[in-house]
Amino acid sequence: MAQVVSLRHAISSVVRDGHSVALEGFTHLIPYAAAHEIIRQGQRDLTLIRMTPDLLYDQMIGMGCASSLIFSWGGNPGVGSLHRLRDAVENGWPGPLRLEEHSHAGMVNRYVAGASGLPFAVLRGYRGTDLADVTPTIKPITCPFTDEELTAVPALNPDVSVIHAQRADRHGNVQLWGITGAQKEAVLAARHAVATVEEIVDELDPRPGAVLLPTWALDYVAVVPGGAHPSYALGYSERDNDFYVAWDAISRDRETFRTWMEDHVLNIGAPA
Amino acid sequence: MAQVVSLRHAISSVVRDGHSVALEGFTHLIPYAAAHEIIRQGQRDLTLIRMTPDLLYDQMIGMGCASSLIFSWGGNPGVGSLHRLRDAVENGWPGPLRLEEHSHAGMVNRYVAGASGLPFAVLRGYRGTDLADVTPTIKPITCPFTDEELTAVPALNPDVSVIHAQRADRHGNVQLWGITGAQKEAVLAARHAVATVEEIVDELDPRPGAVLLPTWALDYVAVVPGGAHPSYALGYSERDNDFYVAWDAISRDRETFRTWMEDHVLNIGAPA
Amino acid sequence: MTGDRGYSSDEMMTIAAARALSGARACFVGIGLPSTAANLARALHSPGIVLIYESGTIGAKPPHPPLSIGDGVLAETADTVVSVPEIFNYWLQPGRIDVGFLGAAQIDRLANINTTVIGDSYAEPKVRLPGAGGAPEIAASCREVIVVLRHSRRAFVDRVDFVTSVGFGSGPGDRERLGLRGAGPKTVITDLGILEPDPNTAELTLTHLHPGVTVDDTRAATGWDLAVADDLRETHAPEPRELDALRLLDQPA
Amino acid sequence: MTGDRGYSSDEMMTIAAARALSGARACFVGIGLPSTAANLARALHSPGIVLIYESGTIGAKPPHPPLSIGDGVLAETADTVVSVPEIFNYWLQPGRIDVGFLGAAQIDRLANINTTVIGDSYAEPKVRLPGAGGAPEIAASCREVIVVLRHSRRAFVDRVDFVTSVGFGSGPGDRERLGLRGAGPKTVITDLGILEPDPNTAELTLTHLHPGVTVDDTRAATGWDLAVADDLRETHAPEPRELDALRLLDQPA
Repeated sequence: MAQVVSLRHAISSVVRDGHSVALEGFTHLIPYAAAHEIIRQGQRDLTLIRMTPDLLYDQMIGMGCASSLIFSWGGNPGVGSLHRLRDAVENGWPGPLRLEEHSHAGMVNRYVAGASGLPFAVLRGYRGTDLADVTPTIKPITCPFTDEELTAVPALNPDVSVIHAQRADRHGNVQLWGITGAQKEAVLAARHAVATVEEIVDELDPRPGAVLLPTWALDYVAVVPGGAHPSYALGYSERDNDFYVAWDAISRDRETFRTWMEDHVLNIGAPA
Repeated sequence: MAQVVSLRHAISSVVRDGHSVALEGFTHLIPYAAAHEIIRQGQRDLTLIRMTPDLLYDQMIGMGCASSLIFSWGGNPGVGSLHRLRDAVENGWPGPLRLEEHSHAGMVNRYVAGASGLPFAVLRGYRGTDLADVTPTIKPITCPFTDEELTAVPALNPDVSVIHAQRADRHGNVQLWGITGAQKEAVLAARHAVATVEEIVDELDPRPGAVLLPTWALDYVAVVPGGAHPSYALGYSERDNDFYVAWDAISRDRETFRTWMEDHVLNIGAPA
Repeated sequence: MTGDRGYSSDEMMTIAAARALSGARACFVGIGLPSTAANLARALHSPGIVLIYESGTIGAKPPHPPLSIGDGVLAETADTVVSVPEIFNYWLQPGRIDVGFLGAAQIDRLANINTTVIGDSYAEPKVRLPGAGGAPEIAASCREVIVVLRHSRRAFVDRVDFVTSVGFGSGPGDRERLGLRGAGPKTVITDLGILEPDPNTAELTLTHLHPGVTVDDTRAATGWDLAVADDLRETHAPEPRELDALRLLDQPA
Repeated sequence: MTGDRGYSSDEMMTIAAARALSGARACFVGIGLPSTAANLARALHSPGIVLIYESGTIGAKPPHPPLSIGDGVLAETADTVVSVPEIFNYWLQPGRIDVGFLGAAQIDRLANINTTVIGDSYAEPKVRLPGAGGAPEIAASCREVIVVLRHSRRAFVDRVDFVTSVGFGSGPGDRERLGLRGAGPKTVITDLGILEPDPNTAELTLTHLHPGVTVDDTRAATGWDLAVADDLRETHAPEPRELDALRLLDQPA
């Protein structure tokens, strides 16, 4: 059963140095507040997992949280590069970053395998690409019925998965809707799971297209209104597109980046 | 794009002698009316596919439609045996019936593989059971990452899948809700798909828990109110449990069965 | 069916099954007696137990026993309804479910279960049973399994005609070798008593007799030389509140 | 950016891309120019086209171009929203989608696409690009692929530094050998013209020039010795209604 606690408590209870951590949310409901809390708490040597690293992993990488990144698309959507990610890969700043690179189809099937208690997933993918040459977690597999050769990828089972959702009830049942991405799979694949939510309500009335994660599938729920800002939280807030554009300039220079993080993350208290 | 047509037209357009046909609906929204139309039209030598054959396959088997059955649980739920299925297996009446027998987990993953365009699926299943000895479509497969041995089953890609749903719109988009079973997978795995629906509406307002099958994923939609009777159609009709109980006596004897089918199916016209 | 004691042996069996769910968080339920027992547990001592039906309903809270796993009351009272692929792949297979409830046509000395065919030949069976359904993977993946069936020599056989669902295979260590991650059938509840696997041999052993039943009654209804636990105990007779709750559940909706 | 002709070369490119969708039933759309072109096609000549975004929205009908594939307007206007696993496994992988729209940082003579790294070394790249995203499987599984990118020697190279997504591999027959079931990049649309694979060699060949562009312009912007089709044609200039519709789309919401 998930406990409803503060974000600080949730993160410090489950995230440890050296952990693999998936903060998911496919371009919608991105758990920024939780990422900022990890940055403040200073866990190190993390293996960060995420299909679309986005600005929040740019921030975590630039702040030195990560030693590895497992991902499939690392850009600032609609804007350009992730400069902190590039600086880590191209120049090893603030430290070296090991990449484990997949396609979206491969990543999402790795979560599916993880959620399904299987050691691997099979897909039509990667064949003929150079990705299999640089990523050891891509291997051929032969269909035992047709002899066709397909591709296998190993399950992802993060030590911790973190998502942001619209609502929870007092029991810790969590509800999200709109674009629901791979959050269910990320949570079910993980050893521990945390959800931040916009609000707690007495009753989670059913909604079209909603995913419900039962309380017993999570460890902690923390109420963090605006916890997905500057990304979308359908029904609560729009994407702060100006910030996505502004990030390009903020993140291009190491000092500007560092100053921004101090002013907007490090020197800000955790949500209550 | 699905065409909205009569049930007679839909069935005669897609079901041919020798076809593999999946009529799905996991204990809810069972497409009885469509099965009855196949019985009336007299297609023969069908390979019938269904997780829970239920009374409707008892009827089809007893009427001589099928030469093979691919299934995972063949009983009268809450009542007892399917006597026509048993008579076919135990005595070859009205003709021999080849069985390809799986578990629910295996069957449903065969549909998932079919819907996913993969030749096979992997699951933790069947290990240590005698099913693998009698069913050639169960084979071991080794994880290329952990060397663990798991089980593979081949994709199901029926020539035709048929489902019953609550509603469609005039474009042929189909909506079902409540217990939605494996109908999406059965439709997406099939070469051709037909849906019978309780009603056509102008607008499919979104509903909690609803599955929408876009019109371009189906061939035909036919309006057949009560098309799931005697099974449930949530929001439209309850299960006719008395009929399920009565079927035990009707189906136990070949002549009683045949007479009932003549009176209630063969000599009844197809829905308009 | 109610005997001299004021309750029937089936009622004793169902109440014993409900008691066995005490402490379980999530239970995978089949229709019939397992569903009744699980809902009885919910009414009596486990109001928060999460009932999962293979039709995809998670956290169903039916006010009356459903007629089938497709009953609308399961969907309408559930915390969430998922697809059948999802219930098997995301919820059952990874071992998230504490207890799986199974019935059986035959069960053997090592708790292997047959629901497929009676007779020596699969192709030409004496009796064609319904088949596997969800059972093989419930038996493999739930953290533990409770089997409920009436005691008879036809049902309790030395070796099942067909292994539909694995109990302890051919003995200790077999489940691990096969990669079955749940602990298997830890409890077999009948109308006569309760059997549990011997910790060393995995052989089903009589550990409880229901009130009024003798060891000889049980041996006479078992198709192998049934071992009896050193500390054989008597099941507590049904309490009035247990019987009342069960009879309330069994009333038609 | 609007030139002497009353439209920019980017506008010509987008309009040519929208025209290429004529007849397509379902289109897998990435954000940016592909999304604009697909919505322009919907506005102009294909009102019923089904736009599928990899975030899981099927049949999205955004009144203005979304800011990202997570934009709420996609979910709110879609026929249905499915999970990301489902969009890749049930909808893209089986070959249900007629047209996939891709961009590229590099594309080569055989239409292979690089969006991963520039430079000889993956481990120490000159430029780290965003990576694969959905592209490898879009390129593999859509019935055909349209690639849209600006023409330059940096982008049009003899051989890509890294094959992120397969075009025609090392030549004819390669896609079949690799088990890629879609037909691959049938059309590459740039700000200078349109390239198509030669039916015999699969080599990208100039088939259309946009108005005012010369073969020499195009060759100068191509990093290999660009072949020109015998029946080289000129793209129809944008019509006023096409330009009006595009400019309406490009306005902020």
